[in-house]
Amino acid sequence: MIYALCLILFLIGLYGVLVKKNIIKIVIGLIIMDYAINLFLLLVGYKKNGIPPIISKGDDIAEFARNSVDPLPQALVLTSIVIGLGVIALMVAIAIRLYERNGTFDITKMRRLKG
Amino acid sequence: MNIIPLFIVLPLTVAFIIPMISRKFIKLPDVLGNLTTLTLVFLSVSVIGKTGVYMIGGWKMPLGINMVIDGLSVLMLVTINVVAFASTLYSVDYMKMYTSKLRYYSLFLLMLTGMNGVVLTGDLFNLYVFLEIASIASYALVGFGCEYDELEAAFKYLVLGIVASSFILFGIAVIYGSVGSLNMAQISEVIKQRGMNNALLFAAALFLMGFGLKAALVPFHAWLPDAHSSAPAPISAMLSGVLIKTLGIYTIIRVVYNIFGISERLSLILMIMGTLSMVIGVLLALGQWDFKRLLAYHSISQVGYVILGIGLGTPLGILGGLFHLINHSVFKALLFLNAGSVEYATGTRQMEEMGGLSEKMPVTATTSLIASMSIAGIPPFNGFWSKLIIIAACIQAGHPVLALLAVIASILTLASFMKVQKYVFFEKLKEKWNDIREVPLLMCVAMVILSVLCVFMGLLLIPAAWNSFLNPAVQVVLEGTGYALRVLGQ
Amino acid sequence: MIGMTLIVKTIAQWIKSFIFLYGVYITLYGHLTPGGGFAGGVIMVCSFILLTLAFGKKKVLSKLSKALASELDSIGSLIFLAIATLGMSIGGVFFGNFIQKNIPGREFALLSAGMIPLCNIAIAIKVGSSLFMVFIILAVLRVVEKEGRLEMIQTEMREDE
Amino acid sequence: MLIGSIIALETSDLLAAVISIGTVGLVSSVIFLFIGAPDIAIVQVVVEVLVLVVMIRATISKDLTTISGDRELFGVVVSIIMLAVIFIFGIKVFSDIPQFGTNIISLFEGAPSNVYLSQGLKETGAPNIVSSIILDYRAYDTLGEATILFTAILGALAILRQKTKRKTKGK
Repeated sequence: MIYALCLILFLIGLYGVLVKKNIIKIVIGLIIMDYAINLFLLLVGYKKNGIPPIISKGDDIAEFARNSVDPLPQALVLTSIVIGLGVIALMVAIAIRLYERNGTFDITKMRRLKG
Repeated sequence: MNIIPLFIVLPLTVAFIIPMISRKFIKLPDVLGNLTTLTLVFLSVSVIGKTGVYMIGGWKMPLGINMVIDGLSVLMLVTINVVAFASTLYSVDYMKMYTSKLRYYSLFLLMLTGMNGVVLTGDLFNLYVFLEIASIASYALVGFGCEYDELEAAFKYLVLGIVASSFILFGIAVIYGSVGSLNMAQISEVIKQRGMNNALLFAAALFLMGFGLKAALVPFHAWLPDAHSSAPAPISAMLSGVLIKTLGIYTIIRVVYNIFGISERLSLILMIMGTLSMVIGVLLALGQWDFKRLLAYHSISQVGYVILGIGLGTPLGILGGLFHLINHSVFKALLFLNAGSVEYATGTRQMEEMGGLSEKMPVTATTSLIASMSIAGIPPFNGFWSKLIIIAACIQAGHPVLALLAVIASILTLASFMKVQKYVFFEKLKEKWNDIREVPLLMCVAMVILSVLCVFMGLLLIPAAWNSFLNPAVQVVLEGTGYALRVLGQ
Repeated sequence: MIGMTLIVKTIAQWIKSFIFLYGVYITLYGHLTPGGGFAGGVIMVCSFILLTLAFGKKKVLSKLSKALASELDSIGSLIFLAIATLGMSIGGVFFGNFIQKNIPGREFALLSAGMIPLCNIAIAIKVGSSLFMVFIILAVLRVVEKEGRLEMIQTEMREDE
Repeated sequence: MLIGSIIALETSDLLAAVISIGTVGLVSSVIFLFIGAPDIAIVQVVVEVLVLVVMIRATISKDLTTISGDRELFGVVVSIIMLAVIFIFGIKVFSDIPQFGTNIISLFEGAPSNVYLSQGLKETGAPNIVSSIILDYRAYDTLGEATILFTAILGALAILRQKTKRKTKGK
């Protein structure tokens, strides 16, 4: 059931991207989609009463391997957070530049190019 | 086997070094960029016919990330690097129109790295990472001119691109959640053992949407005309020539054929998407008067041919699809470079304003004539052979309607390009273009290289070349999930 | 506008080195405790961001100029790539871990795990400098109206083009 | 989190929107901490702070602070229907994924994570298994990640440069 909440979060973000007419709102929608996916990946790797995948001195390795949560999704999420950060930086740069050229964040006023 | 990482390391190193170059050495980035792409061309030609798996870090297969080289990757590698070389050669003079050449070359090489990485990798998440490198570099390059239209196109491309990437990442997450691995061969193996279930179907749908967005297939094509017509010409050539194919078509082939395994339903979806793109793209192109926008719509249409051929699933169809893929890379890149030359000389992209340019720009006019005939499918140019194969494959597979549609789309393409030739290069020279000149030498050289390729690529069908270059790629697609056995067996 | 009130300035002055040190710690112990090059790099940047917010841009740029940040960005990436390539030339495979990584009895020491700490440091340099640039170019930028049209101003700093 | 994100999208005050998205990020970082991912929690917090600062400085300081904009009802309805379809399809899917709380790696022998957990310390020497994955087993991904950051910054610099075009011939 908790996965469904992730899906809802993802769809809220998608809704923002599709429907909103303000560049900043679109950016926010994309950020929300990012969060939803990260959360989903981590939840997939979760194990009930799991411990963090960090061995401390004197741990029994076999015991640890049985109890620890899945470390691979964490590595993936780390990468995906960084990717999200880079994308946000580029997006904000383009948004600022558009604002400079146009004086507004509203995309209904700038859809001169038609698809 | 040790040269495989060089496809990543070499452009990456140069891309990291270029921004540090002082602006006193104005020629250095040009030289470095071109040397890199030239080396990559030689490297990619040298791996023709090789297959193998390279395990990064020496880790065994599911533990680490592996690079897989097989017929399909080699085909893509050669195409990517040849087009990239022509584009960098062209950029030397063309990019004098813009400032900040250092960043341009760096971004260009990063995009190239991303594409090479996508083609070589054997790991699903790694594919996503490199796909993002290539996409992010291309977002920045589309907006490189910082004019209003360019920024807007870049933003539109960026938003849709990120949505596509999110779909892909979500698909990867779902796959990881149901399979527990990221290695493509291992995933394929597990799917074969356990059969498909809803989760995997959902992931497949997400992948199709994501990669379809990247490939600009018809329901998802809205970004392409803007992005491709606003970018600087060499970038348009790269985007239309190889980027949509690497990030869209290649990935669709890999995922659909080699990971999930082709099924009736998937094949039908691909064929429908392909036909729709083919017809709608060319219909939209007919009404265009902006040179580059017209070419961009034709890209949608030609990509439709490729997907149609691949979706058929028969050996002949796949051969036609892949052959058309590389042909389209070459002639569409050439056409975009032509459009760039015209824009460089006249400063406009509107076709009504041009006319009679063949007197003043003989090289551009000749090469564009070759490319136009090639894209319209006139013998003996390369486009003819691949379209013929696709149409024949349609008939052979029992879809005469699709074959008819393909022929009609081809005729419409011919009409559209006759319009281009008539308005841009023939007719009478207009008064205001009396003082224009042919573009600089290096730009001409780049165009001539591509047009020579256009003429002679039909030769790839003779047995010797066919066996070493096209056939291995077709075999990779045909073997389907046999991919897993081959890779894991290494 | 040069910075905020005296209180903020004083506290920022005290705290900034601690934040920076914490970043260094997170980076160096990344292979033993939670954290790593990326988190460490971002934390180091946070100290610079604090300084920028408190004192204004001039003071920070005198410590770490944009050109230097840009070069550090490239250098960090190059170090990381060089480690990978060294793996190829010494260890035989791309990204081979070419330093002996499993010295018996030293499993939880700072100097263990082969190339991982080195990679952490390279990433921290790279991430730190590039995020600093993001902050500088995006957050300090102003769009103002000038002679009837909008223009971007990067106050008292010239773009290097 | 859900409420925060809806507020972020629907509020007409730009500052409130940015702050609510910050809240969503911080809440998700707390969740990360509870599900055994301290590495990610640290990164999420610092990145969140950075994003928040950048978003506030980059957007709020513009003269407009509120958002107006009427939406077309048709577009909204179509997108909501589309999203609902995806949702219904998606709900079915999650019954095929192992229940929340059971680990996929315990069900599947060949999963690489099993090896990472049991052999990670011996093979890489790093007790932090996440570190050992991102910098040793899957270091190639991290190279890609660093490259992405580099690309994005370079792209942002290129987009924001002041003079963009030289004079062209023939114009």
